[in-house]
Amino acid sequence: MSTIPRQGKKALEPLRPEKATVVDVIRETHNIKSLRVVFDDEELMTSFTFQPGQVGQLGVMGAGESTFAIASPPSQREYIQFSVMKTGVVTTAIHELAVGDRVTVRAPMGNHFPVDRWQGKNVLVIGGGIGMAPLRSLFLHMMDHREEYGHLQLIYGARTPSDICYRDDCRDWKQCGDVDFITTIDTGNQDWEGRVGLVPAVLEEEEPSPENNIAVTCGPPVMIKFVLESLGKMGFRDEQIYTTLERRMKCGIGLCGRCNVGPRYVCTDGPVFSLKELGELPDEM
Amino acid sequence: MRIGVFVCQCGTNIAATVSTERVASAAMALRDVVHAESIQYTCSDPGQRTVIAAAHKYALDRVVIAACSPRMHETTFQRTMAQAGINPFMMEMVNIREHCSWIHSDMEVATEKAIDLVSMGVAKVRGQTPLFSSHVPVVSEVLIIGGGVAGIQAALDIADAGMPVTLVERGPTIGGNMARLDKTFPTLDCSSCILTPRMVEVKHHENIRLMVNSEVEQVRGYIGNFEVDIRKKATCVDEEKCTGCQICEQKCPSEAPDEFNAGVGETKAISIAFPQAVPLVASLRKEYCRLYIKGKCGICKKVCPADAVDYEQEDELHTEKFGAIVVATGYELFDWRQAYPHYGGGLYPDVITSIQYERMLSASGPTGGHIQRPSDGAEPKEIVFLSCVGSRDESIGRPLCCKVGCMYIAKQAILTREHIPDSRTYVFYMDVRAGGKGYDEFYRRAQKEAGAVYLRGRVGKIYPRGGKLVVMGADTLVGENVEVEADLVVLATGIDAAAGAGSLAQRLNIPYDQYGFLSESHPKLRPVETTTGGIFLAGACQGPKDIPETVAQASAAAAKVIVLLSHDELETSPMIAEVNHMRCIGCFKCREVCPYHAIEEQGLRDGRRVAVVIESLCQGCGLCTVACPPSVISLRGYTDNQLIEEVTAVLR
Amino acid sequence: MSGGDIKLVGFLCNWCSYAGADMAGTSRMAQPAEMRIVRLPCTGRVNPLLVLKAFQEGADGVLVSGCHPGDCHYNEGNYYAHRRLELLSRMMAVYGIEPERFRYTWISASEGARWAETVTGFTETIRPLGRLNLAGGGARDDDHHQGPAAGSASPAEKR
Amino acid sequence: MNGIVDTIKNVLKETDLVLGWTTDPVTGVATPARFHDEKEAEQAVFDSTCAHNLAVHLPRLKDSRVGIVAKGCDARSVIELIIEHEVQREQLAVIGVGCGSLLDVKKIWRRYGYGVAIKDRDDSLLIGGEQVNRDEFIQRKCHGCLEADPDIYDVIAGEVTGEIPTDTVRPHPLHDMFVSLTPAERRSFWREQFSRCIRCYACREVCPMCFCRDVCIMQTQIPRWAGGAVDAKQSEMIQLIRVNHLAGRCTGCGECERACPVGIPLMLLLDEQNHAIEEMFAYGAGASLKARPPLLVFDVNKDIWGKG
Amino acid sequence: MKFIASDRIDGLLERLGERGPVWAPREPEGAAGTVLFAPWRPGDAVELDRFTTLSAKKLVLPASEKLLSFSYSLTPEGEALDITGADQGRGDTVLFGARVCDARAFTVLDALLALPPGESYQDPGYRSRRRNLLVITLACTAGDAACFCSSWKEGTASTQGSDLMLYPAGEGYLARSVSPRGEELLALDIWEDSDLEPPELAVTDRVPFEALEAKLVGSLFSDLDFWRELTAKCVSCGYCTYTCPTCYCFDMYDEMSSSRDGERCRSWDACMFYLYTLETSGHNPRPTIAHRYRNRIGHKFSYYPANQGPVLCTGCGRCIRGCPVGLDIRDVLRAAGER
Repeated sequence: MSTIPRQGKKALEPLRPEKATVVDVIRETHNIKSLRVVFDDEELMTSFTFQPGQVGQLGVMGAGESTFAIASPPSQREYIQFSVMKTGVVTTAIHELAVGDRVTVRAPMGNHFPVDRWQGKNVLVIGGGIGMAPLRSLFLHMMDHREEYGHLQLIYGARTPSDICYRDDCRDWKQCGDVDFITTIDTGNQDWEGRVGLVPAVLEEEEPSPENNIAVTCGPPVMIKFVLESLGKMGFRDEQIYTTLERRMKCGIGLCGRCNVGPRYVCTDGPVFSLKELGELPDEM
Repeated sequence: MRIGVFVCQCGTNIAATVSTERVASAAMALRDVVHAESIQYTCSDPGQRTVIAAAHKYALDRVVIAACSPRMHETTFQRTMAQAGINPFMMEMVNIREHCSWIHSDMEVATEKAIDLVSMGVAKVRGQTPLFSSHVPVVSEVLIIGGGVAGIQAALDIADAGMPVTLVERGPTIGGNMARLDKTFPTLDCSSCILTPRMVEVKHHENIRLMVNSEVEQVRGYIGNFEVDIRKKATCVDEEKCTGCQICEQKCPSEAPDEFNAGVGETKAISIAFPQAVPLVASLRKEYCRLYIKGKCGICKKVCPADAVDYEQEDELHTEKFGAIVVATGYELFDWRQAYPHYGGGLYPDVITSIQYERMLSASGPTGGHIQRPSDGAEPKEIVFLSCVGSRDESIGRPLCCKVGCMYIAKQAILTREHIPDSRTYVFYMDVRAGGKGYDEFYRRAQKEAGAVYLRGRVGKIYPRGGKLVVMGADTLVGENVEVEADLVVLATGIDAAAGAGSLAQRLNIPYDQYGFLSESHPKLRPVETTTGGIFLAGACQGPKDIPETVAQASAAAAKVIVLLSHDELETSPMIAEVNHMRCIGCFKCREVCPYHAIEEQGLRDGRRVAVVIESLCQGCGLCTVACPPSVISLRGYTDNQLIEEVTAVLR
Repeated sequence: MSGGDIKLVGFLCNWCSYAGADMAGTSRMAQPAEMRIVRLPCTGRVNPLLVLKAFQEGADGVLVSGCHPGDCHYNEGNYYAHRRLELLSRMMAVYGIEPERFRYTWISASEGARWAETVTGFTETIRPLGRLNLAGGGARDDDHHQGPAAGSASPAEKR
Repeated sequence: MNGIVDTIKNVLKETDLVLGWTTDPVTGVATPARFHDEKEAEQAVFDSTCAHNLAVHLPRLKDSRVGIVAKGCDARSVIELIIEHEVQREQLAVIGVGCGSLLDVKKIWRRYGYGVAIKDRDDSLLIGGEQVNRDEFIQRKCHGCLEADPDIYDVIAGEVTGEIPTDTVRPHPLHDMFVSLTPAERRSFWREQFSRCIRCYACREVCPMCFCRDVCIMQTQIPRWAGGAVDAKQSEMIQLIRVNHLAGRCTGCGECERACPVGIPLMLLLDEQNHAIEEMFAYGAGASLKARPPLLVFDVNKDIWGKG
Repeated sequence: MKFIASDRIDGLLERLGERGPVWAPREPEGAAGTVLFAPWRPGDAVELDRFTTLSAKKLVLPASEKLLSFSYSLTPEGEALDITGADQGRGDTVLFGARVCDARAFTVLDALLALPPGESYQDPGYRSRRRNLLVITLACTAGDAACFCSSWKEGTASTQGSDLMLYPAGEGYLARSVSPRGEELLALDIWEDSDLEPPELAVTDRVPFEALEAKLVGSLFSDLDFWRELTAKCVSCGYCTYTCPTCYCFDMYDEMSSSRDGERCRSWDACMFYLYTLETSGHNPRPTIAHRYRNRIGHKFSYYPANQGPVLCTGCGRCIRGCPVGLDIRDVLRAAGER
């Protein structure tokens, strides 16, 4: 457990967010939008750095703030992207935002995928639904540093063709020829040319070798559960598998008491955990 | 969120008292308002184009229009929204004319109020989400309840349009009250001659299924998708086998009152109502049958050549699906006896009702068309008609007009003179109402040609004297008391809804009044609709009517049904209730208060039972939203948070 | 808020009373200007909590108006509303709200004059009562640090 | 005629568990307990400290066959829960207990300290060895008790009192003071009372009729009736929510006031509402299994349309 | 030692009042015998014999607190947003009549909220209030059946978190300063000198919990039945957490004061509420009372000690005294210890 660094020890007013402005709104699916935001403070925007897997609090003053994975890669210095599924009060307010609207951001928060330790390895990324957000950041980051990694494979599942996010990226990944990119949907229609089937099934069909491989998965709890089972069957060891946890969060600084799993706080100690680390946590998912 | 506010000047209607410019600039201070302007006539074509242009220019997603009452122009501006590419429900109207400029004179005060009202509108529209109508499939079959002239007309019209119809009649034959009439006013054509062919047409129409001796027991479902339980009562006669030969009736030893003839004469326990009955099938009334009373008889079974009598027959329960229902249950005469003890309260046999008189006039009636005094069979010479017995009489709590009394008295007076040329008729009347086409002429004909003496006044008392009846009244035109010695007194009794109409209305979940008349949705604009979608009214079940009106309304109802069912699917209003299943606790208090039975129970995968709104049934009243303890039902367009925001917007 | 210091809120059903208020407007019937009307489909939609919330947020009077008994557009809405509102009006005094500050009434689409009279009468009833200030003392805890006087009255002041 | 222990043992043959009381060894007063088997049932007691209304647990035990020990007042809650379809009568075994009157243990503790020795005999009450006037320390609802014996039960444990209580209704201790206040004074009274509220929702959680529980609108954002602050204004709103939602449903068991850690006289509000309901609809919640909650019905003929 | 007679306490409070608002245990009128820490004003009676129902934590962690204010405005360039932090400048507040358990609770919270800069998260509101709080603690010569502060080494003799200790003696109280600020208070001319001996302090219940830290993340965590059984009578109210002097969890929310202005605030929240961890998807990682109670005990006796050091409890017994269903945390701790 000591491997997880404690973060979020910002002095002074850690609950006070930075002001930012929406520069682009992309409607991904019927209930997911991606927002690109820029800090109002230019200096801050210039100096802003983070690692794939880190999260941020995107907020609308008057509605509140919520934690979202940063979906843009660290190399993207023009804006920070969040992908938001409309579910509650805050996300509804975020969905109402238009270009030019004022938002707040507290970022980066939490830990990140240990990409430095994965150098020279193959990486298998398995995402489902809105769970693609941190994986997009990760995948784009690895593409940016393509030479540092071995074989890159991405399996991305969605319920229906219209539930697929990041269409432009998907097209790029499909065309670049440098990575193995598979999209699959649960139920297809006549226009769909990709794979049809649940993510774990597709994964088992692909049967990636655990040899020198890291598996990263993020998505709906059910998908994760079966993906982990499949990975286990294929011989992946717990320390080779990474996932991100999702919890209700308010403060984002390990204080308000919601997101802890036993003694560990998802907002500061997470959200990225290896399966090995998860195994050491009390079972409260 | 990008809200545009448009403040209408309505020429000077608003601008004379409200500074629309100030309202617009104040609106700009409200959160999420990105554009506000004042427009001279917003509803005009250029006005609407201004709104649409602004919507595009400022990329508006919500609009507030401060103008006249939403009852005036809400639909106008909803269409404007659609043209501007904005969901029509993302527009809120604020009433600064009827509720502001027209009732205040101080510009300062009215402008401040208009600003408040706009801030309420903005607060409300901020919480609005796009709404979309949904569609439900419809069953194309139609149920018509009641086989009188209204039901017959509606059934034939709908069936001719190619839609299957089930006509349910609770009596043994269709035809209703009209079948009992001799002639009809003001043309004096023979009632059966007009009606009987239509009855036969019903019987043979390939799209009509006729169910007599049947009643509607339960109605579930909603517009386009009703599920109805119909009970077909046992009559001890197999409808398929009976040939209508009437041998059973002739041989039957048990006498029974003749309901068709309104008690004039008697019939048998097993009988056919009248010779032109449709279907022409006997039915047995157990309450009068010797077999059921004394346990011994069985003659009818023995004599029936078709072996159609079956004492073991049981009620049948049919459950059928219908897309629409037409209620045509008709009327019955007000039972005058309790209310008018001073007319003998039914003790004097020679005081009869107009329908009894009608049966005597009928050639096919029990007296063969001869007018006879019930007491001695003699032909009456002095006949007195009393109008408004049980109508327009506040003293017994019946202020309603029966609408047809004046005209049928005139008809009966004319027919009386035809039957008994040396008779004299007197009519005590309140007012003569003869508003229809040819009606007034007809009434004057009764006076002139039939020599009927019209006396304006209510009769105070009727009592027997020396074999005659003394009718004491007043001629209020002359201001004198009048006494007429009569051989026969005919009461033009008032009209009530058919017995059981109220309880049927409850089963159908449609409103009705104190007389049992069923209520239309709107007296002018929706006269054949009820407040429950898919249920329509035809004929006197809705209120007193004569035959032409009844037939016209029946055809109107038929037209409505045909329009409704001409689509495979129904579009439903989106401003209805909706349940958040995640938080529903399954207490079903919503179901208890819903006037439309629009809530049903649904099991979720996790085992919880939750409420769901049947979208096609919900009318959007919002009763359930208040009854719901955890407030998980929201009324779209009027959610709790929208109302809270609207209220607090003006208060803080 | 214009037209004096008080703030009045009216919850009107769309079919009868709102139309009645329209009728009053169409007939140019002068009325006091303190009333702010919220349009609802039916008085059956009026959650008693909405009335109380209005008082809490600063309303000095609340008027609910719907269709006459038997005239409800939804057949039964105002029957349920009547029970809810009558109970609410009986509880007003318990909550510390002068009962006159809450009124419910039935006004049809044709009764413009009656609406105008009702608003006028209601406004004139509330004016002498002044502001309600129901939840005026809702001081947050951190205000206590400004001094004891901020948050709580002493028992002596209470009576 | 069985004692409480034997009765519970019997009822356990037919049920999954029985809700009752046991004695807390530290304080010597009753504390709620669940009995699953005969051994556990040995610990069951019924005495004058059994004030808790155990019906509060019933809606959470919908999937079990439950036995519940119920006093007359508790039985009213059971009836109301059945009326509102929250509890299935068939799933339930009610063990009726006749009740004399209950001690207000919290009042005793507040005055004499937590866990002080309490000895309640027939005619005398000893607190910490000191003889006190028992009348002063009984639960207020016991004055003018409506139902000493339960109206609904499957089996009776011990003896029913068989008496209609003769004690007269004693109004809320603050009632006389409260009614003498003007509306404006009442506003400050409530403001003062609610300023103590900490929004712990104990009033709601111990209320058998507040079965919305986890989804209660006191805390939701959609709808947002009450703001998030812990202050008199929001606390007043959450009590207004509660009082409104209990209209025609509150059986007057007094649990909310008993549970309130800061002594807010919540029953002042509910008593008044219960009186109004009784006056308007001749209705008392939990009095009859056949009754319909008065705000879920209407009567075109009887409802008085006085206003307008 | 310095001494003050009981009948001069009012005088002392008046003098303390010169430094800032004074909070003291009082019984408000119409509160059914509840004793609370409340603002004291001359003439108010102070209740020093009975324990308070609520702890004094709201003096450092208010039940509701403004964190930020914000305001939107429309400028020619579009919408502008302005955010300002809460003003944390404030004077002294005096807490009079705290008990040892109350005072010690401040030091327990300090371990998370007010460690020296660089070592931990700095909560500006907490730090400012804590720095400006003077704590005058009344040592206990008697506990009640709910007290279990003797479970900690120093028990009733602890002076942690206090500035000045008062010990009942004779017809008054002996005073001892335990901080420089306490020393300042002792310099007031209201004290007398006295030869009275300090009294013998109470010994309260002892509950062993040292072994729980590991167990609560291990075997006991996975034994949900254990928690189900122990919490069967719990009704999931927030009584225990809100009266607890060390529970610090909070909720954050925005309140609008007009259509463009508002505040971001935080308020006490309770881990015993279902909504506390409910996710918008409908998933709740702590769906039942047993889950939530397990987290509550785990947080107090395992996670907090592991992360911050001290156990998040001071044995004040408040959660026991007023629990609506008579749930005694000591029963849970002992049962946990025996597993």
